[in-house]
Amino acid sequence: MTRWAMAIDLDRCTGCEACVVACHAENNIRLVGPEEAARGRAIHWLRIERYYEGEYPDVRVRFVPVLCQHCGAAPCEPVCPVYATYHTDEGLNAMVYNRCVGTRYCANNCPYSVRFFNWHAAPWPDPLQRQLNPDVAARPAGVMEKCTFCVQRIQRARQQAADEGRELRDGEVQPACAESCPTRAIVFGDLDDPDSRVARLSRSGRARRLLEELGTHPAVFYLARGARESSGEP
Amino acid sequence: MRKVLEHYARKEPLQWRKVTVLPASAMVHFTHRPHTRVGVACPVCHGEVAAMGVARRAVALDMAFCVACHEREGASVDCLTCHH
Amino acid sequence: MNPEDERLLLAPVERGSRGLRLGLVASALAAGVLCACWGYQIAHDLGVAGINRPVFWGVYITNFVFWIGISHAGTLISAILRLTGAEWRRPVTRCAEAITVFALAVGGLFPLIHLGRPWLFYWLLPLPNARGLWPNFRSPLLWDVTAIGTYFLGSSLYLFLPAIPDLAALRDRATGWRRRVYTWCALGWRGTPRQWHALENGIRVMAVLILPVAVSVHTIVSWDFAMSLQPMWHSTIFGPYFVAGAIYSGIAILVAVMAALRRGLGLGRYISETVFDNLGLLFLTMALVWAYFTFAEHLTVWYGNEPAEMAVFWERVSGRYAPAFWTMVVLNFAVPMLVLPFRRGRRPGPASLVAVGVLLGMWLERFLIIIPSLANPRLAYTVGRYVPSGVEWGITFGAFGLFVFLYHLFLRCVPAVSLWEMRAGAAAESDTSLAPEPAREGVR
Amino acid sequence: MRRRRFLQNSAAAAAAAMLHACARDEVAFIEQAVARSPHGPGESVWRGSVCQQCPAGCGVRVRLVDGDAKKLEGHPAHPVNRGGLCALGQAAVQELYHPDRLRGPWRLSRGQPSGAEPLDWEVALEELAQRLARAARSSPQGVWIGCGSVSWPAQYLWRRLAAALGLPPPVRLRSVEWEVEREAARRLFGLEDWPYFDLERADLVLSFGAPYLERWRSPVHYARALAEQRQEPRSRRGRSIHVEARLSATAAAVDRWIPVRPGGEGWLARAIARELLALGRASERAAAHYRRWFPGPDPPPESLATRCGVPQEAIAELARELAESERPLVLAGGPMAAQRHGLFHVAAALALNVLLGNLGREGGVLRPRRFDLERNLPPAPPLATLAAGLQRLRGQAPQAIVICDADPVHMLPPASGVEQALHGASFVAVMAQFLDDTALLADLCLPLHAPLERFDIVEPEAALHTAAIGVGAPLVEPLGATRHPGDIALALARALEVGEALAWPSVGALVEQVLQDLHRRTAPGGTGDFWSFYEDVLDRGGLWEERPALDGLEAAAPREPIPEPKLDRDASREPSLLLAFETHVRTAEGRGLHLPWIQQLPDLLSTVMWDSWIEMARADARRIGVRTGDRVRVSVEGQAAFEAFVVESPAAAPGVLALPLGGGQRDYGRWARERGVNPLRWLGAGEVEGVGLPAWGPVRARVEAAGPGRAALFGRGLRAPEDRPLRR
Repeated sequence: MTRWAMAIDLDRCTGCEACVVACHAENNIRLVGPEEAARGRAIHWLRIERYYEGEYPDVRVRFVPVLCQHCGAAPCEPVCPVYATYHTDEGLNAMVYNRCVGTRYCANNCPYSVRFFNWHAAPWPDPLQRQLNPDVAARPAGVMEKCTFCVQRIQRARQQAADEGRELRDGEVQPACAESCPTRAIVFGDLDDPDSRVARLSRSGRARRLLEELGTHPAVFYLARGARESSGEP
Repeated sequence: MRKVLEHYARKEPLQWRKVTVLPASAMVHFTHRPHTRVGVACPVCHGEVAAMGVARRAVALDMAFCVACHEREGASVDCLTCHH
Repeated sequence: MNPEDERLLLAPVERGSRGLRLGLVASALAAGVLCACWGYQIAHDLGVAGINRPVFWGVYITNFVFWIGISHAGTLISAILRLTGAEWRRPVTRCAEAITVFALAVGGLFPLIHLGRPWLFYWLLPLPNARGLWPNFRSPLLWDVTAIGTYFLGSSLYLFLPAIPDLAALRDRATGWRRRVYTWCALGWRGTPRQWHALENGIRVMAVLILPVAVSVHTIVSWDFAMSLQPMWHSTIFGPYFVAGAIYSGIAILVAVMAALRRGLGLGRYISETVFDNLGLLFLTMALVWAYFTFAEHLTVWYGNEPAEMAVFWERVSGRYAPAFWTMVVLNFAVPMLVLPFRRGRRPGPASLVAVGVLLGMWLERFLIIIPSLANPRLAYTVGRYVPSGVEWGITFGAFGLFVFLYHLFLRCVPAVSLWEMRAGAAAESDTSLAPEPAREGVR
Repeated sequence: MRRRRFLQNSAAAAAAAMLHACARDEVAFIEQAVARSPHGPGESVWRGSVCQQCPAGCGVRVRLVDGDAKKLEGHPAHPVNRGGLCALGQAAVQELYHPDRLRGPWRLSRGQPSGAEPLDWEVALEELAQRLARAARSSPQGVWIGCGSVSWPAQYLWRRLAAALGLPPPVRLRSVEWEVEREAARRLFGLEDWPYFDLERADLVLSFGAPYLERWRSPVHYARALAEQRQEPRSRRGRSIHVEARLSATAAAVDRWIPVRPGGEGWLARAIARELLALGRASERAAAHYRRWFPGPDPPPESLATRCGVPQEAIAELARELAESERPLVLAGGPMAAQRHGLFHVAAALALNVLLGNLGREGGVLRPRRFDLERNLPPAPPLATLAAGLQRLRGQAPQAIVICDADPVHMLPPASGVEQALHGASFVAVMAQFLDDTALLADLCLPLHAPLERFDIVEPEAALHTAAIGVGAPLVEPLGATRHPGDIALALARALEVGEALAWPSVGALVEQVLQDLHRRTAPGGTGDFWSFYEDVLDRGGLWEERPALDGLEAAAPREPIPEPKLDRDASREPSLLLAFETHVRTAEGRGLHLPWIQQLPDLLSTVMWDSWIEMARADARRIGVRTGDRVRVSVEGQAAFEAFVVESPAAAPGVLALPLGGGQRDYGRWARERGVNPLRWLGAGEVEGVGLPAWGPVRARVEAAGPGRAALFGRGLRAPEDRPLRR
């Protein structure tokens, strides 16, 4: 069985936000203009949270790239009245746009605030629509959306592997954020394969999960900043 | 056939019309490849095109049709298989 | 109960009045605002509302909780009063039960208004479909649909059953198309002992059944919040807290409506100061219960000092929402405590003023439960803000209009005070045998 | 199958007709797709290319579906970016399909909205040729050509054209700090190029102002190098320290930020040098060099500490860390280079490398390696430096100005005189993809191909220790009637009858010739077939050496001292200091802000979207009664200047205001028009000493509240809940 997971090395992340734009380019995320953005409607499936510690002149900053954590016990899933969001066999937190009626309960119950709502339909002034990824549905107004771990890439890679009559290889599936990352801070793979890179990183002494204490069992592991020699990493 | 010849005479490409359409609003991602790979015959979805005078849509391509076949053939019925 | 009483009580139904007609038109216009705003919102998507990320729920859900809370006025109170045989209930029950039905109708609209794709609301119902998909019974929203649906059905019945004899009386007096309608509504009521017996049984059964349903409804509404992980939502006492708040706001609207009926329809003789005095005591009790829950809720959070919860706590108590919070405390606690303990304070005038204040305060309470929690999520980066838009205010205003409109319609159709119950009460008092025997026994 | 074959045939017959067909009905769509996609409609094809969003020259792979570009990814094997691609690079595909791209030549009337009229290419080129010829006849010095294109063929062909017409060489249009950093490299290392900083193998990286994780050389390359420096395959984690007046994203991402007084960077470097010399870390030769670059007497330590705003003990500690480090490395640059004493700041910092003896060593400063593309081509004089070009502009008002692929009006301070010259010239032609601030002032506007629509070669300016070029071929149909700037030069050469000097029929032919030459040189003995080599290069999107080399680098013999700032007392009575900074996507050039993906990208630290903002300390904000999101009016040196949003930052120094570069375009498409503020318009500050370019940098300013505003902030929370101070 496959269980998709991600490891993000905070010691490598420089907060360049390449992943954020890559995500937009891959997933047809709608354009939100300045007025709407000022009203809190901007959509970024992936964001770099920055937290200040201390005051000038002794300031430190922490970056945390936050995306859907694809929780093993996702609080968003049971509350959806129409099963528009549910857990797949492969550990993905699925979001089915067709099924969504827009109660936005899932978003309220997400402790990571990674779910977004289509307050309006997407405008794609011609010829901007020519860039749209044909593998990803353009969402209508009134439905939720969020990071899918680039499920379209998973499907594509799986078809490719099936065509070639083989299993998926570790590292063959890369979500857009991981592929764009200049520092290779994002690693994606199958947690059930003990030899995959992500599985090995998840066992590192530096590995933590976000708001783990809530019992959500996130599938995203964060590797803390600092030396890795004592962390038992490969 | 006369129409085809007329087009040929005018050196214009034939104006094919798509009869088997999944609207974008269905938000379905269909590819032929996985279906042909496991040997789903074309007429299952397209009807007996060879026997048609005028091509027309043979099957109501709604979700019930897809799901029924997927269940029958043991293919995935996970929503994300087609909707993403 | 003399013909004079009957004439007075039936006057709004049979003749109406200028005031009633004016009220009907004005409230219809206000309800029109709701329709216009909702239509605009459907045409231009939910984005015309002020809700955003992370405040995904705003004034619409506030209104939903508020109106569902209001609905506890009637049925619950009238059922309790009936079952405990409180005599002073007689002029109260009908208009209280009507409040329930119409508040539910208005409150039930809000989940629809708030949906991203309202035309698909039927997906929340367990209907068979070609895709073989069921709704998710684990979702508190589905519990909501079930509970509110049941409550609406039950309280409609509970309003309708005791109205049958009055409808029959109206049938007997009406002519033309009205007569046909009343005939249909009265279900062939002739006032035979068998019918009285059945009615009395029905009312008693409904009164018993409706109580747990009413309690469950607001409990489940509270679970919409309590089942989630949001700071200051995930609380075990939310069920009773919400029920207490619901009854509190329910009594408030009951007091306000009865004061209005008393004045507007000149029903002072029936809805007497005694009624207000009794209701006022109940009102005071609920004020204390509500204050107790609110205090307990905030004290435990403050003492626990959990960072994510404290962010919400401070936002309410001393931050952006502090003015609303302290207004709520004054209206819901300070004012009732200063007025209601005194007999003079429980007279219709002051009591109804307090009631209007409590209604506003309870609306703020719902707002303060929903918005600060959403605006302060666990990952503090995403702190949000929320300013309701014109459309949201329009719909909020229109909802009151719709409620008043429905109530006016009701007043034009059915007497606001139950004729036969008053008659039965009067009979019981003078111990004459005008009223049928079973009614006295059963429906006290 | 038969139907598809049939479709292919009919498509082939119709291909010519379809090329510019705008009708996108389903049939045409399918046929186009079948004709161009080898795998049939809806299938993805990946092709190599090169990114031209900045001069770094990253290799990219382009995903094409049915003839449209869908997605860009970094090329995993390209030595500049090794698979990564930054935000701006990702967004190039949105630029390609921007609805406001120029799609045909226009006659404009110098910023007047009326009188714009579309032209045919023949007419436009004819007019440009005549104007150039006339101006060249009256005075060759009266023609001023500026070139900002990162495309090597564009540069080469325009240099070649200018030479053939007897005109002065085109002027390199780059930002001021770019030129100052380059001048510092020339003076210290004798390079007419960038040195390569071997960050990956350094164990202690000290950077002065250089935003190398955001917008400096190649941020993708250096970010990767930093990540590797911290981890694989080292046994010990390397460390990084950043010196800057403001907490930039680079300062936030490295291990430690040392705030300095604005304008104190050079003095901190001098203070460290003093300690290093005292510790005896420097060789005698290096010390001698240093003394000749900075001949003035060292100010006493306490004075140095005051000037840079860093405590004496911290300076000594820093120097000790550097001295004890095995492979220390010092970088310098960024907006501080454009200050009046920018050359001093950059040179004083870079000179530490000489003292630390890391030139030409692993983990140090290396000589860059390049393919000499022009070795076997007809010679063309190099581009003139910006300083020389601006001097010529000021000396004599040019008759005709031609600008190629740059927006000098936006990216240079007004003191550069470019805008005045454009107003004064009798003819201005601008080649651009968008109607930018410079194109607005043109008489003639010639639209350019987007990079994915054209043949190109880009030499990575990042300057690596591996020689590399990026090669692009047309991968998508041009959106409109646009051209390659090099093809425009070729067409002009033919029209002006100097065709024999520029004998290539097209840029594609030039690219092919260069690749033939490289094939001969890189595959000795002519092994391998050229066409398979050519296909391979186009497919990979470039050509590069597989292994890095360690080329020696020596300090240049000092010819003249670096000018040191004199201590002038600050006479201004304005309370605050206003400085400008760069971010990942906000640069002096302003490139990328016309794209929604970039505009809506939350700034990493302030989280502002869609606008410029003023960053200030909370105490300063409270003093004038504003909070994050409110508007303030800013006046500079007593002159009312502009309005902007306030963002409070816990990292802002009291009394210092900071404003991002890049905004404030007058046009540049619907998403950039009149959005934000261009600080360069207000921050003019004399001349960069020793370089002769208009300086911009901290100026004295005053802010006052201007009412509430609606700022678009993505993350309003500054601190994690557990870090919030306890409230009682």
